[in-house]
Amino acid sequence: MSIVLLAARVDLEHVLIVGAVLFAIGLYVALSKRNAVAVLMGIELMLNAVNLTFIAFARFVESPRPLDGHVFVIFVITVAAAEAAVALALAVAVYRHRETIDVGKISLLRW
Amino acid sequence: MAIKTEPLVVNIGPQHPSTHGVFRMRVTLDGELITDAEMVIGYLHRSMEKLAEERTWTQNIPFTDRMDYLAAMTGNFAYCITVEKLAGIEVPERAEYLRVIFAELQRIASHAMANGTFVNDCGAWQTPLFYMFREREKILDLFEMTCGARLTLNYMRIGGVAFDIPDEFLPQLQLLVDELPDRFDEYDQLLVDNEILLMRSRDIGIISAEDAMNASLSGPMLRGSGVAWDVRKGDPYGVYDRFDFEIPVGHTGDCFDRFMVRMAEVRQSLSIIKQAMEQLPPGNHCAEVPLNFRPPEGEIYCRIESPKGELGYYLISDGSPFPFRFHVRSPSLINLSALKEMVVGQTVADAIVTLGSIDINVGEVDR
Amino acid sequence: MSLLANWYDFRDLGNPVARLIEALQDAGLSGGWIYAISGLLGAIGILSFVGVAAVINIWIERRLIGRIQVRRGPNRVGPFGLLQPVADAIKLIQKEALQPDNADGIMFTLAPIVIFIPAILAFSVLPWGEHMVLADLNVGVLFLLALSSTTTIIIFMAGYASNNKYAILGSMRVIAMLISYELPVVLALLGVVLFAGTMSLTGIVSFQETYWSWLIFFQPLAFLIFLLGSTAELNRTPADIAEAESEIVAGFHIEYSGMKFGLFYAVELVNTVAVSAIIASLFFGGWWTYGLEEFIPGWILFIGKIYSIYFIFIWFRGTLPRFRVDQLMAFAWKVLLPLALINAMMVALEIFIWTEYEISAGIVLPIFAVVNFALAGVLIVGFGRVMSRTMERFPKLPRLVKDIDVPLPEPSTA
Amino acid sequence: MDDLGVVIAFWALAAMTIGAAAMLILVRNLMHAILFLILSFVGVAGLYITLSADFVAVAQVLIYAGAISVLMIFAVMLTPLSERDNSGNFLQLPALVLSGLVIAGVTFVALETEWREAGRGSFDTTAAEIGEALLSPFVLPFEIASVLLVAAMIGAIVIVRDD
Repeated sequence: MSIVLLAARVDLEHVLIVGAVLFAIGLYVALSKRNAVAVLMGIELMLNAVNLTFIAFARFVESPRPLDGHVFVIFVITVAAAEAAVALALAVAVYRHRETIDVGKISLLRW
Repeated sequence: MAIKTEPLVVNIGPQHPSTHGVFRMRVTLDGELITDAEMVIGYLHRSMEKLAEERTWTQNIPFTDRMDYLAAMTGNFAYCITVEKLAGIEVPERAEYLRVIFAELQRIASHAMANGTFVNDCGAWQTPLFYMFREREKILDLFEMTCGARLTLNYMRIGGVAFDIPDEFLPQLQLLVDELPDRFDEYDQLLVDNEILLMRSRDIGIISAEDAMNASLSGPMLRGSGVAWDVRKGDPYGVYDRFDFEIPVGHTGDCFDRFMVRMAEVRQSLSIIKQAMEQLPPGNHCAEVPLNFRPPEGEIYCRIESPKGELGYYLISDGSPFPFRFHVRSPSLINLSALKEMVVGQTVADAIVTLGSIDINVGEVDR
Repeated sequence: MSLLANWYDFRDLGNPVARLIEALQDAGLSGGWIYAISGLLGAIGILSFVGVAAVINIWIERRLIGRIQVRRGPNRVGPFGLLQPVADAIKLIQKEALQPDNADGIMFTLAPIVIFIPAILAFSVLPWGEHMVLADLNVGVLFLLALSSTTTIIIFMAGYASNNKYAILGSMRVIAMLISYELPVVLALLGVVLFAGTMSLTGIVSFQETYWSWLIFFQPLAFLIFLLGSTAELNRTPADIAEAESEIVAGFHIEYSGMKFGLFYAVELVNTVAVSAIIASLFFGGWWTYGLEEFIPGWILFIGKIYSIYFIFIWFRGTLPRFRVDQLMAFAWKVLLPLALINAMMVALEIFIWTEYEISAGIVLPIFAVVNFALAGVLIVGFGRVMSRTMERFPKLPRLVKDIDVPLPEPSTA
Repeated sequence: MDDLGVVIAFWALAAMTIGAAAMLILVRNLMHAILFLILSFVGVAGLYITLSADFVAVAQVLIYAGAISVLMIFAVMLTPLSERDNSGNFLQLPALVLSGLVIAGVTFVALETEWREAGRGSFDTTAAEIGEALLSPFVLPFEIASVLLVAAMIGAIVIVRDD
């Protein structure tokens, strides 16, 4: 019952916890998947979690310029788009040269 | 270093809206580019050449309808002219003129159909096809008026034609001949001035004059490549040497040239029809041919210019009422043989346009 | 009860709803409930329009295409063939919804259902009348663009799940095409948004009302770019390369049969209506028609405008052949995108002049209209010249030859 | 944020987002994973709306669900079928532990910190203010972002170009 009451409203803490769970899933995906595209998906998920907390802080926390959080998110989305383009181009290039996009098998920089 | 991709093998046909029947093309694709193509024919094989050996010379005429069913008159014409030459039958003057009129009408109908479906293959949503159908319909009405049939006509006989034309035929034909040039001007406006159609068909499916001759192409395919060859002029049959007409010849041999050659040939056909109407003599419409018709022993090859190209019949007679050998040189089949060279290296979309510009009729390809 | 007093006043269907909300507030309901009830009413209104439109449009489209193609179109079922869509629907429902053996079951089933979501959501931000808007988002235009970009994924889902080579070809075409066409469309809408100074569709309509002029007079180039770009986004001729009847048979929905196919068919019509409605609100004043809405209900005018623009799409479909994929891409990147960029820059300059020097709208707007029309004309003609330089503008007609000029073969003898 | 409807929407969307993200770990087919990722992106966009950030929400759908996922689909379609699995590597257990630690740590911090919460309602119009913010205080990052995008575009083209 107390959990239901806890969930009956949305405060900063709740959004932060949702963001944390999302971030953790993204982290797990990014660390544990073989496929380079899957790794990228994990990274995007982590970026989304961070964006969510930005928006949450903008919404709930006292600030002289509350919309700066939104502006940050816009920048993060921009950077994420650029990053995705480059990362996927890299994945394609790596596949072209080594015929695999399994990040475990790409051992070029391993010492 | 290109990305290593897996080739995609796609069956175009036999059930495909743009293969004009049950023709199948097995293409290997790299993305959208065709790297290899294989023609598969035979889905409509009806064994006509063999069946014809079991039937009398006259009974074989309906088979010729059903080969190129979009140009049944020319099939009739080619067969009858071959048998007449084999047996040395003199055809009455009036019948010769009627044959020319009907063959040219059939050419217009067939070209209308070919160009309509060609634009359809370019992606127009059937509109040009329906307009072309409208013109073809009027020609079919004339056929119906004369012989009762519209598609598989079985109109010509050995020695002439089956029926004389009815009285109201010539006025109706005059109306049509007067009306069609305006109509085709309109289609020129709609189609030839259309930038998208130009983009889709120009410099697509090019075949050079030399290749076209080496591949033994004929008809608009050959003329589109810039070779001025027409059986009606080069090897005149019937009364074609009495008419004054011109051969439209393309420049580069692309799909657009073939399309335009057909458009121009319609006008030449109309001019032939006009001249034939003026010169049409009175008289008998069919020579006397015995019911138990047995041509003398011998063999013959005779050809005419069908809408699709050089349509030839090779017949051997052993003096019996049945042909010993009945072979057709069908223009659709031989024009189709150049398709592989034309489509390899193009995209799928262009391959469809190229196939449309060849104007095959699977009934004639497979026989 | 004020709610019942003017029930016959159908000029603005928003008024009865507003009174209903007032009545509910008087009754002491909480905000959430009122929100839910009014939203439900609006949703019912929109869904009934969309449902009727999807059915009627089948008839309209087939009849009009029939007229364009010198035939009659459906005229057997019911008066003027009006019940033809019903017959079609009955036929489609009866048919078995086949599913290929190796298809991706869930995605295959889900795609035709999910594709309706963006199509219907697009109607929610449209202003149907003065107070008739379900969700007056202040980012309405951007919302519409976001919806159209999600359609791409769903079409890809359908094509990928079908496990068919034609379907894969079709869906890869769709993705490549929609990505290319998003840019000119966004830039064309940027011109409109800059001019109106708001992204809310209600705001754009009221801007046109305030300055007593439809936006097409200020943004002719944006209108053309948006119209051509949206034919590509809608998969309609001349840009229907994803379906490409004559090439890849039906593209991404080749494996769909029965009502699953029917849903794709319906969503195409609904999307076309949605885009027509967007064009009507952005460029043709939405419900506002130079004071005519005082006499005729605004929503009827709006529907009239929607169908006028829908007619253009049908006309395109009935007349034009299809582009090839690379030509379509080249058209987007080489023609539409530069034009859209120039247009956006021009609008920015004009708005800068307008706001910075505080010139009155009466003087400056007619000048802008003339300048923009001239610019559109010059750009279109100029681009036509530049682009056609690579190709001879007029095709070479076949030359007419009197005699054959190839060596004669041996004449055939008996 | 006490309006019941918004609270219900928030939790439903949060469940959808996290559920879809969790499916990312479980599904075998990479293409399904991308579709779940898109669902997750859309869920996050919904969460933004409940937090009254509508411009960011629409931008999220436009760019994440509309563009980045399409890029991913392209990348997957360019690789052969044998590469399209979604299996894990030897780091699964450490990753699980690390993820658990992240959740625990952030939850602890979120619950224990005294946030200076403002009793602010939802924002009215965010688009115009964001635009002004981008072009007055953040104009330098804004320009740099555009340079970054151009650089990324050129870089991506250079990387995948045929030599």
